[in-house]
Amino acid sequence: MAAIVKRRKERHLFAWLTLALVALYFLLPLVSATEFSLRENNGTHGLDAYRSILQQPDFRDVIMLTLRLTVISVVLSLVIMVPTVTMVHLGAKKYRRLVEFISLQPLVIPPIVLVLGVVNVMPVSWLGSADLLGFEYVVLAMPFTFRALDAGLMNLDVKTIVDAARGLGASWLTVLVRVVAPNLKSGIFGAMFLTIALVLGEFTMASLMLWNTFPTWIATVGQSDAALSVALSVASLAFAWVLLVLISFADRRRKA
Amino acid sequence: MAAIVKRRKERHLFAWLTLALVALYFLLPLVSATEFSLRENNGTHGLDAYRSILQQPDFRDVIMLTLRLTVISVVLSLVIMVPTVTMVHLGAKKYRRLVEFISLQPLVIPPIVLVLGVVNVMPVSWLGSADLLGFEYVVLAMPFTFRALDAGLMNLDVKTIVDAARGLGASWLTVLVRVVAPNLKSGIFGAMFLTIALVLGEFTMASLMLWNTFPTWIATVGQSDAALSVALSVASLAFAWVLLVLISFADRRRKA
Amino acid sequence: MERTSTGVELRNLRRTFGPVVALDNLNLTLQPGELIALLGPSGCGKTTALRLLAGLDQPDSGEIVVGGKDITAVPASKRNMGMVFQSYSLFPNLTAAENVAFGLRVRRVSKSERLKRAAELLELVGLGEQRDRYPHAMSGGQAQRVALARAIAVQPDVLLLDEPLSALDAKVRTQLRDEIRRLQIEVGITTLFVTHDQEEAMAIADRVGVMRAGNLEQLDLPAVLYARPATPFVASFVGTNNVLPTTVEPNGTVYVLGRALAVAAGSDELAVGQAANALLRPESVSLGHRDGGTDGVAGVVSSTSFFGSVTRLTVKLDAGNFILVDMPSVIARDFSAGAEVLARAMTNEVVIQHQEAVALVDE
Amino acid sequence: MERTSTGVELRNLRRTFGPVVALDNLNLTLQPGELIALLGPSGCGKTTALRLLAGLDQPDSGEIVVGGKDITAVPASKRNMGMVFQSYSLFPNLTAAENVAFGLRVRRVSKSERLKRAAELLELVGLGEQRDRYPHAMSGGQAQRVALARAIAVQPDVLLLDEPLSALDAKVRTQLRDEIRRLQIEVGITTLFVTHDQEEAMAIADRVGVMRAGNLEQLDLPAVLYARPATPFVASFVGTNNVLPTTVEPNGTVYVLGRALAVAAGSDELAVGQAANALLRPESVSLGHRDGGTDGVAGVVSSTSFFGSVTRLTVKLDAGNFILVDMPSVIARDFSAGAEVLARAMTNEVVIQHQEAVALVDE
Repeated sequence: MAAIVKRRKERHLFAWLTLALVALYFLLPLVSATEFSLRENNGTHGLDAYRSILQQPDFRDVIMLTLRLTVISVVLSLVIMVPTVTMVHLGAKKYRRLVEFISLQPLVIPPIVLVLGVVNVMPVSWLGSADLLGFEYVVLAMPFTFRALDAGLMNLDVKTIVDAARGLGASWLTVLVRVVAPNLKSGIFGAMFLTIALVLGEFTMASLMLWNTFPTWIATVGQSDAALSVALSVASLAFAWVLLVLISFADRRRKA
Repeated sequence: MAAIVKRRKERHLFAWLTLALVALYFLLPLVSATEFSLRENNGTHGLDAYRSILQQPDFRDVIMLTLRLTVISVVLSLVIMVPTVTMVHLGAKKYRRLVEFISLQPLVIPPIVLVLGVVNVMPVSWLGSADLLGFEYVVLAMPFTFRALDAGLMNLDVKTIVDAARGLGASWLTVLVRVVAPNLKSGIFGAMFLTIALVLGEFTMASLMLWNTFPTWIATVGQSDAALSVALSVASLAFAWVLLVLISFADRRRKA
Repeated sequence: MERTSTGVELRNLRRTFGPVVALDNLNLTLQPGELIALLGPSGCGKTTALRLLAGLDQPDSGEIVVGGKDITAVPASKRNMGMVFQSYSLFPNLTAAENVAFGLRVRRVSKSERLKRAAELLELVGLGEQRDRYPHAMSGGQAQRVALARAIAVQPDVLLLDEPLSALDAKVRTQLRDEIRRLQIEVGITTLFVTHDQEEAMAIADRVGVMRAGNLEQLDLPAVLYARPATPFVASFVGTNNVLPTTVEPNGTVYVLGRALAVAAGSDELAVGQAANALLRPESVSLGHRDGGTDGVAGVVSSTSFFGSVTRLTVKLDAGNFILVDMPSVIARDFSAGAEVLARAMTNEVVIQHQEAVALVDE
Repeated sequence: MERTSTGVELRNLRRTFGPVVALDNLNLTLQPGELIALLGPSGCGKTTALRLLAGLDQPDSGEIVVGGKDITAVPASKRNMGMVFQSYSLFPNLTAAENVAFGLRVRRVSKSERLKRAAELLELVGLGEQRDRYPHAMSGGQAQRVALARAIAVQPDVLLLDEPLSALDAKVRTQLRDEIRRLQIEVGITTLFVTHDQEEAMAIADRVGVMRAGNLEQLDLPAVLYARPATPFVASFVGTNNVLPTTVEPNGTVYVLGRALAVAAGSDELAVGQAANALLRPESVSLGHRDGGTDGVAGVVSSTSFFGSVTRLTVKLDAGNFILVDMPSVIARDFSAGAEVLARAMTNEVVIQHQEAVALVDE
């Protein structure tokens, strides 16, 4: 008897061990980075680096630009992707492969190609606007937004629910706003979160298009003050985590 | 009667129009970039830029390093992720949220934090090896490999199939190799493809760790010869597309 | 609750999906207040017919007339239909009451009025207490009850039920089936019920339409379908049949289990001397002990299945094939597994089919 | 194909999942070659019992003995069991024949030998022609047939069937049920069949075990379960019942539909004067026309359901409640909807339950 229970326990132990190893893979660098950001000149540890964040001269400009890009990317992503992915689930399967292929492109197309392409095609007057970068972020976020919304709709049997709503007299707009969106909450949250994470982390595109966003700023600052740069990264990470937890919480409440 | 058929056609038209718009979003920059790479000094178009790729002095070194990193990342990704994701599907749902959270971390943790962490933690002797970058790519690819394998297993009812195989006398290893892996082919292909795309496109990490991989090389080259750099990007994109089509083909054959 | 019922007419409906003809010139009339069940294997077009009537799909040609008005070109949201689906179609973000009230909300009924009506309807389907529950906290049977209440809430002209019971457990399935019928009669609503389960169709409907490959093969009272099937397909799809090989005799009869039987209406037209399959109902076979007589075909009881008042025996004939025999459980006690028996046809006519006719075993 | 059958003994099996007791001290003996069906609502522990026997799960305590050997600690892959699951469990990357041969391949049987055996077994389940088909090209019924062949291929000690029919269409369900039974008798294999469908359990099994909340409430022949249920739960779960409110009389009888009936075994113990529910089978009610006599309780036929040889009538009693009445279809023709009737109990004893007993309507 004891042998059986032990066997079951061993299997659980194995599972947890694997998880712990994977977690370690991330935790080690994180801990080390945090430790690094807390180092002070005199060899002790403290919050100096974090305090100096707020004193940086262009802090406000960078934050405002990043926020603006975030809002543009999130709103535009949802407006484009929610109806598109819903359509994929409602329509014939043949659309699916195509839309999935398109949505994967940003992982495949090197950012430099996108940037050069945009710069070549766009009217010069548009190039002065940071909003263009927001549009690019919508594209870059597509692999994530597509997957998040797609997974959300998978759980939903959206075809039946949409049919039911239409049968009850709802217009297409009512269907999208009153039926699909509220039940896709977790997918929408996921898409929002991933888009925000992208904007907070994207370096290549922003630096190629010469905008001073949060990530490029971190890199610039890092060249003069490594501790400050790492402190900024840790802070942005903490911010992203808070978002993740909030989303996961909202998601769980819905299901409870 | 005609009115009805017309209504159905209009709905299809709307669907295709949306798709076309999204596709355009990508195609425009691509076409423009390709055009740019074909420009020649005398104002005509030609393949000069592509021809000069092979004549670059460090071409062979860069390709070999990138290939090595690709193989390390792909193999290690599969060895770590296939059993982990299978376990998530077999085990209690409680693992799922945790593993998903962990796998999302690379999207959230800025690369600079990871790099600094790694540099701080690793023994100095390891830092000289490019393999370390391969390990980092495994981590960076995790959000994609997890999703790809997860989606593959969703289609499978893996629990029942594993139970069936065990009941027929198969050992755990046999189950993984003979039952799970062959049926997860499309998920595994997907994970492989996304990992390869990542290695072929990742710039930040490689440049921060001072390795001359394909993407960093493109950037370096681009500083001296923009046309050559774009030609390289277009070539790598074409390579990725060929991969995508091959995978999609293998995947379709399985289902036919 | 009382209201006037509406008649429905489907005229020459045709719907193709690429090369597949899902519906091939369907004509069907539902009398006001009538419940018609469309019965057939998957892919026979029954669900297509229902979706056309709901407006969730458009026909290639043909007309849909409800209450005397041609609504063929009216979109789904403007038709006044109530629909229940096979899979659970409740809106997961709404409570039971909010689900029921959804159609009224779309129709801009005031909040107090629609909550009152939702409460009434939930009471009607026996879920008055569950009003504030969310769908995920309900069992399958409860969810389908709420879906039913939601469909009726808008006082639809026609109630459309698309295999509403097939995802439910056996016990709940029969209970809800009887309840739907009770409710349908009480509300007096014209209803189209689509199912692949012949027992379900026969049990619930005023008339049953048997469909096959886009065509309506027969539309009639359940008892008529069972006793006088119009086509071999109907004969084999409705009820259980023993398929017994035989040959057409010169006088037009066939020998089945040792007796000459007349060929019934609904049979394939076969020439004298041609090989045929006779379709014999399990309750049309009688058994006697072998030592008790010489009449009938010899066999051995191989197993018995108890169905309450009736018991079904499986008999292996000496020729090697198996037949099913239904008899009252009281009598069946005399025949346990291993008993040597004589089987005899207990009917005067029998449906015959071409032997090459595709068996309906399993599409 | 002939082989000696193995007996199975489950002794004091207990399995908990956290605070949930899935199985609470289960004792069950299968005779060699016997088919026992475990019947119960979802969550009653029937599937847990089967998984413990298969070795796919381990008990907290208790022993599993197969063929006289304690295999409690033997892992699933070393037990010799054949299993068929509810959902399609075929390996999608293998053909029908390769699926059937999988267990033999694991046992290192030579390729020619295992292909030969796979062909034989596919023949046995009527799919000889489909040998090279892949699972996705098969219907649900075919897939489950292949799964059955795969389970039998390894010549298992015990065949374990976990709701193998519940995902199938009604027509295929009954056909495959009969076939499984036929095959099981032919091969002579000891079989445990788990289902929530009481008709299925009764029809297929030598003995049926009714489970509830981790306990085996009764294990007996189908006819005994039906006629003499040991507990009120068994009485209400097995077969269809009319639930009629009544009161215990001083002489220990109860009045049901105008007649004094004895309280049957399996009833709740109730004191004189206590309110009770009587469970009356639909076939234990007889109907007469109201103008034909004065005996019985008055009501009106509200609908009729045709089941082939039997017809079920729903009667609304004047008191407002509904009862179901089963009668031969020949007789039922006299009672169409709207007919005024008198209903009368046609049995001498009846099972009664506490009125507060939870109705089994829908878990």
